[in-house]
Amino acid sequence: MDFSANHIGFVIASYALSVVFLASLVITTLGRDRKLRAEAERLDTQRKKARA
Amino acid sequence: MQFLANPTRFLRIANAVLPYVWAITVALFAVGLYGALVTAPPDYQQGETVRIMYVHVPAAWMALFVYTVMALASAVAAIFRHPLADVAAKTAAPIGAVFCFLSLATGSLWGKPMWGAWWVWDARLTSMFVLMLLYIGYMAIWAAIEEPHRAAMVARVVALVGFINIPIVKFSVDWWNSLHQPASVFRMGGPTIAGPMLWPLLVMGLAYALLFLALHLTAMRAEIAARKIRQIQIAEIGDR
Amino acid sequence: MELNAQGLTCERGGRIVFRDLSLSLRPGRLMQLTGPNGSGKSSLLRLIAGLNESQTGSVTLAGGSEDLTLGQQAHYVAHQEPVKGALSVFENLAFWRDFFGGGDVDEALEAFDLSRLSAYPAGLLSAGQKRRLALARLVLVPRVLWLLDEPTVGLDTSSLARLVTVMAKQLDQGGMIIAATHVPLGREPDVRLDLGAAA
Amino acid sequence: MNLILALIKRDLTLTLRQGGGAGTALGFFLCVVVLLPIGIGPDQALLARIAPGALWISLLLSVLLSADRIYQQDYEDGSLDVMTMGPVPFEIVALAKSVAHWLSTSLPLAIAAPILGFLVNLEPAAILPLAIAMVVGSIALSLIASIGAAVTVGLRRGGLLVSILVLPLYVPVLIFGLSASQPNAAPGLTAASLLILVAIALAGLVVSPLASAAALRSYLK
Repeated sequence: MDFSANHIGFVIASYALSVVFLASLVITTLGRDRKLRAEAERLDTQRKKARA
Repeated sequence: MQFLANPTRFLRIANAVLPYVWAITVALFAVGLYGALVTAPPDYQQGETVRIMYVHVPAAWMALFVYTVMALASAVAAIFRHPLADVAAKTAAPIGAVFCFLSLATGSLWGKPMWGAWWVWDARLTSMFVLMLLYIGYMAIWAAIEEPHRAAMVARVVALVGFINIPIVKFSVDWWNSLHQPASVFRMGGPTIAGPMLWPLLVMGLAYALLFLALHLTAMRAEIAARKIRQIQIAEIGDR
Repeated sequence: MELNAQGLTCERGGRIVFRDLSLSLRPGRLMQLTGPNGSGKSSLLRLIAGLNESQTGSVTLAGGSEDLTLGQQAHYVAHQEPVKGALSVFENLAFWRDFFGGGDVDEALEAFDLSRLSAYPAGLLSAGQKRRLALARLVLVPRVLWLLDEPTVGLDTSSLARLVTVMAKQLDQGGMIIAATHVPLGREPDVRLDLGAAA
Repeated sequence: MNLILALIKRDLTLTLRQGGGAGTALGFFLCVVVLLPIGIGPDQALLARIAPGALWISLLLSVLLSADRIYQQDYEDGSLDVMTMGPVPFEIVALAKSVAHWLSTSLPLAIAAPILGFLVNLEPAAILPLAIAMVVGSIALSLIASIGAAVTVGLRRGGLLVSILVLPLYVPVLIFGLSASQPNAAPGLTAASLLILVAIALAGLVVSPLASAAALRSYLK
């Protein structure tokens, strides 16, 4: 890729934007998944212990 | 009533498949980006800016594909009353909305050097903009209705009605666009894409699709956990 | 300190609900309002609370604080529960604490056995539990006059017992209670007012 | 004082948790913005000329749309009854709720509108004056919307009535808002229009709580 071509900034900007949005989507999705599964696990064991 | 018929089967499959899906996604992105940024030749007309196509077109494909997945899931939920399908539709929406936004943003970034304006009401961009509004409407319905079961039923209708409207909007916007023939007729993807320019686009498209699969399975797993939490809370409250 | 009302008339939707009604209540006394539906029990309570105005007569709290209106020295608990589903049980009461400028949320929750639910979103509560959360406001902010409209609706026996103890405590501390209900309240009311007869 | 903060804090958390009020208003704003070029045609020069007016009208309609949310929920679940018996006059409650609506809906929109101006080809030079005028104008918009919301809170389908009642009151805000957002207008004109917008907002600060509280009390009877 020739970095001195005109309008190169737009190419870089669009790739940067895509990376930023897709990366944050991945991070938030994985984060929410881990947090909620841990919470569900905790409540489940707590409830099973209470019922035992 | 056990709200989710049998999430265990789905969870077992998801847990098994996810690591591989993530691995393939990363590999596809590596190959796709290499192709897009290195091997693909610059366009004789647009020069380097044509490379924006490799992030713009896959995002547009995915925006449409994910809405189709949502509509299909809603139809399955409506016909077979399978709550897991509602979860699939609900969790797909935010991912689809991000793809849609990215296609609009990269479209605008591509349009600026070509048309000199950040935003031109070109047929494709206008239809994509309306699709974005459909996504916002769908997510707003889920956020507005507290009780998940009623929200699911309403959301199915919104997804299906939205889906039927996509071709209608597409057709009318294209016709509207030809009516107001803009000064410069600009073909987004160029007349025909030759080999070395084409395969990176297909690889990037596949990479975006696999990324969606990985995100969707993870998001569904999280939503199932969230519903389980809500059920336990209700049960806990019920005991007092 | 005495609550007295003279010559009240209330008109609802063009219909005279009650006319020239008078009542008086002294500290530590419980008044029970009875009467068929539509005989104006709620209208009378809202009138005393200041939400409604009577065409004739007046309602005064002799001996109450001068710069506060009667409504600002009373609690009014109606059929609806001012509970926000999106907020947790604790947050709901904490809001009312900040709104009324003070009060102990934990004590109020404990009075109606809601402490264990304090972290849960109020939207998940049953009708009875929401009713207990509404009643908890009585304990949260001490006020001399309680106006209760069918307070026992939706309460199970243990919650009813808790309501009775809370009411007893209020009366012992020299508070006054007017309750529109047909359910016995654990003690004989000192004053009875049957709006059915007064119409 | 902390009563007002408590009310504002609670209203903001409610808007955030219950599916953003700002989100739906922004969605509505985008819908209006997309309909304009479809109706008028994608011609860039034409769009650039009408951009400030179009953005102002979109802002007005979006704020109006979210107006009935100010008192509706509290009226239905009886919170308003309890609030009239609070330690502070009911007018302060009405003011606090208008401020909460302004912070959660009108202000974010007033900031987002100029930024989204590029959709209707707003010249970059016009962005700043438009933003300033809109932020100042949004105060008046929320206060007037509060009156409309209070007057129709008990009616079954008050939504339509709100618009008929409130839009005429929005005319001065629109006129001076627009004259304050002209990018290359005479300097005196912009300053004068902004001052008038501030005056309308200040008048609203006094009139709106009084009118809203009075209207709400009539519905509590």
